[in-house]
Amino acid sequence: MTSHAHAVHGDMMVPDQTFEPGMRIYNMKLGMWVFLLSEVMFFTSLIGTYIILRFAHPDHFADPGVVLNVTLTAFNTFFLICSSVTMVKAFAAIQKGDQKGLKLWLLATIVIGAAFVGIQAVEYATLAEEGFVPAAAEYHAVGRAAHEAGAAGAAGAEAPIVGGPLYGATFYTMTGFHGAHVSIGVLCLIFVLIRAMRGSYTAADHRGVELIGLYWHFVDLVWIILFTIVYLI
Amino acid sequence: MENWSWLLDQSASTVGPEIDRLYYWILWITGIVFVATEVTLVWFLVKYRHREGRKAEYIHGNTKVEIVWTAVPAVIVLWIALASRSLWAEIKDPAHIPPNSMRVLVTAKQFEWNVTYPGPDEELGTGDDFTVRNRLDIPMGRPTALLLQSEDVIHSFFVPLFRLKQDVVPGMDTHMWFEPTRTGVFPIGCAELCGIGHTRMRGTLTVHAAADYQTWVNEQLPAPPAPPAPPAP
Amino acid sequence: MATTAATSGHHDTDTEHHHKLGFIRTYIFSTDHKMIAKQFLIVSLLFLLLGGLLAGLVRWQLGFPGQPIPFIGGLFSDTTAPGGIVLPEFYNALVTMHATFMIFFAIMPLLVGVWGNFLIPLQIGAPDMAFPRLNTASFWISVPAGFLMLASFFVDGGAAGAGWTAYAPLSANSEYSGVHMGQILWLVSLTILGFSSITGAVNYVTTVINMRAPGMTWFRLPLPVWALFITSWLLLLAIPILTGGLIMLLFDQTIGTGFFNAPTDGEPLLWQHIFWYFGHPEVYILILPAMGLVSEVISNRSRKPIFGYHAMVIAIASIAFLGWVVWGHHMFQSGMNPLLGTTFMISTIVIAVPSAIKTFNWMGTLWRGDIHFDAPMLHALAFVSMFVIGGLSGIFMASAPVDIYIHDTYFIVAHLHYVLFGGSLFGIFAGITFWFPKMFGRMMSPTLGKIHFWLTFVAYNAVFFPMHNLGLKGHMRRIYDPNQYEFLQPLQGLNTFITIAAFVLISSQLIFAVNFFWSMYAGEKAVQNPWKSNTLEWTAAGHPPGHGNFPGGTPRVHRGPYEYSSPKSTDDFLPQIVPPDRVLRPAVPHEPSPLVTGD
Amino acid sequence: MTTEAHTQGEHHDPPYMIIFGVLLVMTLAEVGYAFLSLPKVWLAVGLCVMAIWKAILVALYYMHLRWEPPRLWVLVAVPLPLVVILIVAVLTEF
Ligand code: HEA
Ligand code: HEA
Ligand code: CUA
Ligand SMILES: [Cu+2]
Repeated sequence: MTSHAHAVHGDMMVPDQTFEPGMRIYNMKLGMWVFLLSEVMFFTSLIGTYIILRFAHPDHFADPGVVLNVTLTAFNTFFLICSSVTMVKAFAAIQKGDQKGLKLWLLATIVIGAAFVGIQAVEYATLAEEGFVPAAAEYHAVGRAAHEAGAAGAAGAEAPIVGGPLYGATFYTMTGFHGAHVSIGVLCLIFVLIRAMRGSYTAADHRGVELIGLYWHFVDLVWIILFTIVYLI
Repeated sequence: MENWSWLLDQSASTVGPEIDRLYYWILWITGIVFVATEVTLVWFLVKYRHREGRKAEYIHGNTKVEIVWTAVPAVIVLWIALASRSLWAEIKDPAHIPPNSMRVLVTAKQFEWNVTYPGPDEELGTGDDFTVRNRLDIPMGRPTALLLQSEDVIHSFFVPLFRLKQDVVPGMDTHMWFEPTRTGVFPIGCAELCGIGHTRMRGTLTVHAAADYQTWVNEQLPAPPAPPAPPAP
Repeated sequence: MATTAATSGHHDTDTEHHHKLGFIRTYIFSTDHKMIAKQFLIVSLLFLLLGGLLAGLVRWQLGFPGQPIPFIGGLFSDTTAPGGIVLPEFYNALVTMHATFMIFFAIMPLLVGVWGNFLIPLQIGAPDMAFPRLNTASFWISVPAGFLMLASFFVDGGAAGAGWTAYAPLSANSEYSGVHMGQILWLVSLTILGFSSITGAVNYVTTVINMRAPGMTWFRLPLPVWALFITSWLLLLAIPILTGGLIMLLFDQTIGTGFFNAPTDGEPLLWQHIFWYFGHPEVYILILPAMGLVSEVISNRSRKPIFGYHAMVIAIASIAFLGWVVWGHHMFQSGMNPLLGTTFMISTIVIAVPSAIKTFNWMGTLWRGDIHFDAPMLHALAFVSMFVIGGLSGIFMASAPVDIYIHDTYFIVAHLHYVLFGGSLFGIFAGITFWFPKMFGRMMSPTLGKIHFWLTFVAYNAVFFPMHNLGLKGHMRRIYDPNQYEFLQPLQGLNTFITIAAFVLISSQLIFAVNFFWSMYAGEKAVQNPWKSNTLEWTAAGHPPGHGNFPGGTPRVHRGPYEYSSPKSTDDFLPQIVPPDRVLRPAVPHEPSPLVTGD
Repeated sequence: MTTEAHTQGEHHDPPYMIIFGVLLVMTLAEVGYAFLSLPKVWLAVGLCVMAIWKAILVALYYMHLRWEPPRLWVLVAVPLPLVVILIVAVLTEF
């Protein structure tokens, strides 16, 4: 839509007109989309592994809420969705040349994104000390209920071990690499924010904002899938 | 150099000749295709080599011939695929294992084959089982069904003259069945790279006449067998 | 990567390069696609050499088992080849590293890195890649990967020895293989290399879609561009699958997760599925670009339009697609569900059809042509004839029952060298000898070129053809001393013969090396359009053209790339840029253009 | 031009907030649904449907796919069959 609005003015948001018509979007946007396709395949290999291993060894995996803290992560999911909204808001703002809006919404996105990573770190820490670890040898997760019951974890130790090593391995690999993507996204956002401070983006050329937006929403999209199949199924 | 031949050594199992027949079929088909293509190629090269004053003909293609040389190979290869299907199922599909076959357990580990016999009661996992190392002895006139298991890495149970090969995968049961067509001693090899000793993971398969087989079994029964295979150099 | 992707190339419209650049920006961190292509070329040729030398060691052990390696034998450590006598674990490492260097560090960059960079912008009439800086990155990411892989020879435990397919659990746990650090380096190196491939692929795809010169419609693209474009898609979608697998295997090897380890209920077969789901598209990544180069050379050197251009394009596309649904043919004997085996057998064997189309179209191009036998053409013709052999041997293995017998024997080794050397590498030689003048402004010596070709061609067949027969006698792969099997002892003569041929083959490559470097400095100066070619790169002034490729601005394209011997033209070729109204005049100036700059 | 871009932009500004609401509700719905005592299959299917639906919304509205040229849709669709092929084929193994 907006790109059409700009197309009239032959600005930076449309492909270089000197060439044979191609995808009808500017190079960097096309490049980002193409790159995201390869990301799809990357997550496919990780998520696919999880699906297959879980299908092959259901006994290794616990029901939702037994080991993982769904409430906490539900909040985290909420955060990530919010950050997507703030991101599009930033984009919408600069489309209208609203510099202040751009900076504010970018800042918001960064803060929320960072919060997501932070909460995930906390989650990992608690899970690890509850015995839910990737390394097969040390795996001895006994389930949240048991932990809340046995205070010092003493009672927890007697409770039966939940799931198996494949659970920890797949869980940390998938969520870990997603977390890494979020962190990279936050760094890029900071970079974009700095450029925004310098006023590098205008209504006519805000490619940087659109690109990081695409990436950010993709990461959000991946999380939507992950949250469902890892925490809820 | 004396072994430079496209013929297969005479097989020694019931499926052997069937596999060989398929092989020779494909050898003929591909052989003809090969000669035809290469001869035509050379012929063109000679006939249309550069000569002064001759210009190449301005031809972009010819739909008719293109359809022909697409359709013909398609028919041929599909025939090959169909011709292969039933034989493949007969050999690999556990459902096709003859019910009357003698069941033997083969446990692979770096770098040896341990062969466990059901003993007189024909039942694996009972007290009268006995195990020999790096050799498999079977009677004529009765199919044998191997249950293949591995203790460490992937190996591959290979009996060249039976034309049979099956990977042995840790944590997984694989099967192989065969019926010998002649008595004798046949080599067994490991065909999957399994580590430093891959090369020396050899064994022998001895096909006894039914009577001699019984005597062999009886020899094995009382005393635990001495490993007959030579230790690796 | 996101950072680069999101922020690089705000100067894509490259005004920054028009002033004179310093040495570093010109030769080291150049963003000029032609220089990057040259960097890839030199580096990957060195890796090709290394791969060849490793093959030499492999062959020595097989030809003269247990005998000390001559001359250099003393140089080896006691953990590899004490006194020059190769140890089994070292043999495994040699085979693994030979294949790894050849496939990932030689052939892949030689095809995609070199020709993707050099040809795509020049042949579609673009000033440069869509993302020049990302392009530089893609080369420099691959360098540390190479160093890590090399380093793995020197860590204790030696280099990875689980085969280039790194089957778990052997590769997942050092208890089984005795190799820990080496395997880790192997995994990390290939992971890094993956980033290089993906950044490259993103660049190629974007460039081809969005930066074709006006008039360069999809069906006027030269076939190398088509091949590289589709190959880029394969890279883009296959590499990440491998990366994911490598990472999980790395965790198994380091922090003791159990993805592919049986004791923890991991699934060894899952690794094979992941690897081959990448692996088979990978082998087409290694052949499609070569097919593209060869199509160009054959059409040009027989002065005749390519036969069935559209069919050729469709064939490339369908090979690429079918390549995604055949991976199971590497796993027929793996214990995979036999019904799945049947499906994979059928899909695999169907690939013969598009391959047939290509083969026959090449021959159709030669038919009634005006064939010039220069070095590039000889290599291109070798490609066609050798690819047919490699492809036909593929049919044996595609028939699952026959594969039961020949799987993991030298029949496979023969097949893969016929397609990879006879196919990919001859294609690369054709490409190098054909575009050398455009790259370095000088011709390669035709005489040396022909000597190199004939020696290579004969020796190569002497090395690999008998391997079929070894396989048919049941000679397994990856065994370091066949004589340990009585039934293989009669084959020693053949093995020794192969080894001697291999040494001839390896040494004849010296001629190529000499020709390559000598011509670079002392070769006869190349005229503007030495092959009288139609495609844009030859009409771009300069060998190679300066920054921006087309000083006169983006060229306009008026026709397809293979209008040779067209009645419209007085000459026997008709370049894509010549406007219809100028056709009857001699097509292009033949004297070197004043604009020759040469980076 | 900026002014024009303004009006244009305001005109088509996509329903970001509405989508946000939908996503939120569906997330809550998912969490609720996940703890119903249904057979596992039903849970799995239902949840996947909802998740994919959410994902599509994000792609269409937040990633603006809805307003992109159709040919980009084709490009984006390329990996999807491959994803299915891999997972389905390997699942038949176990
Ligand atoms: C450039 C790389 C390349 C290419 C192009 C191919 C092409 C093909 N390959 Fe190959 N393959 C490898 C590289 C390649 N392969 C490698 C590296 C391995 C070993 C991996 C390892 O284990 O280390 C391997 C292994 C391999 C296997 C596994 C063997 C085993 O481990 O047991 C199989 C099985 O089906 C196979 C089949 C095929 C087929 C059917 C084709 C087809 O695409 C061929 C099609 C071409 C033709 C058929 C010829 C031209 C056609 C005609 C002349 C028309 C007429 C033809 C007929 C009527 C039949 N290959
Ligand atoms: C493209 C890939 C490629 C190439 C070119 C080669 C080339 C060669 N290969 Fe290799 N090989 C593989 C890929 C390749 N191989 C693979 C994938 C395997 C399976 C590994 C496994 O089982 O895991 C394998 C396995 C393999 C084996 C089986 C080992 C075993 O199973 O035990 C053998 C044995 O003979 C062998 C031999 C050779 C030989 C003699 C060459 C000769 O052709 C080498 C000739 C020399 C050169 C090609 C170098 C030329 C150098 C130049 C031209 C550069 C000049 C320099 C400058 C200009 C700077 N190879
Ligand atoms: Cu066991 Cu090779
Ligand atoms: Cu394959």
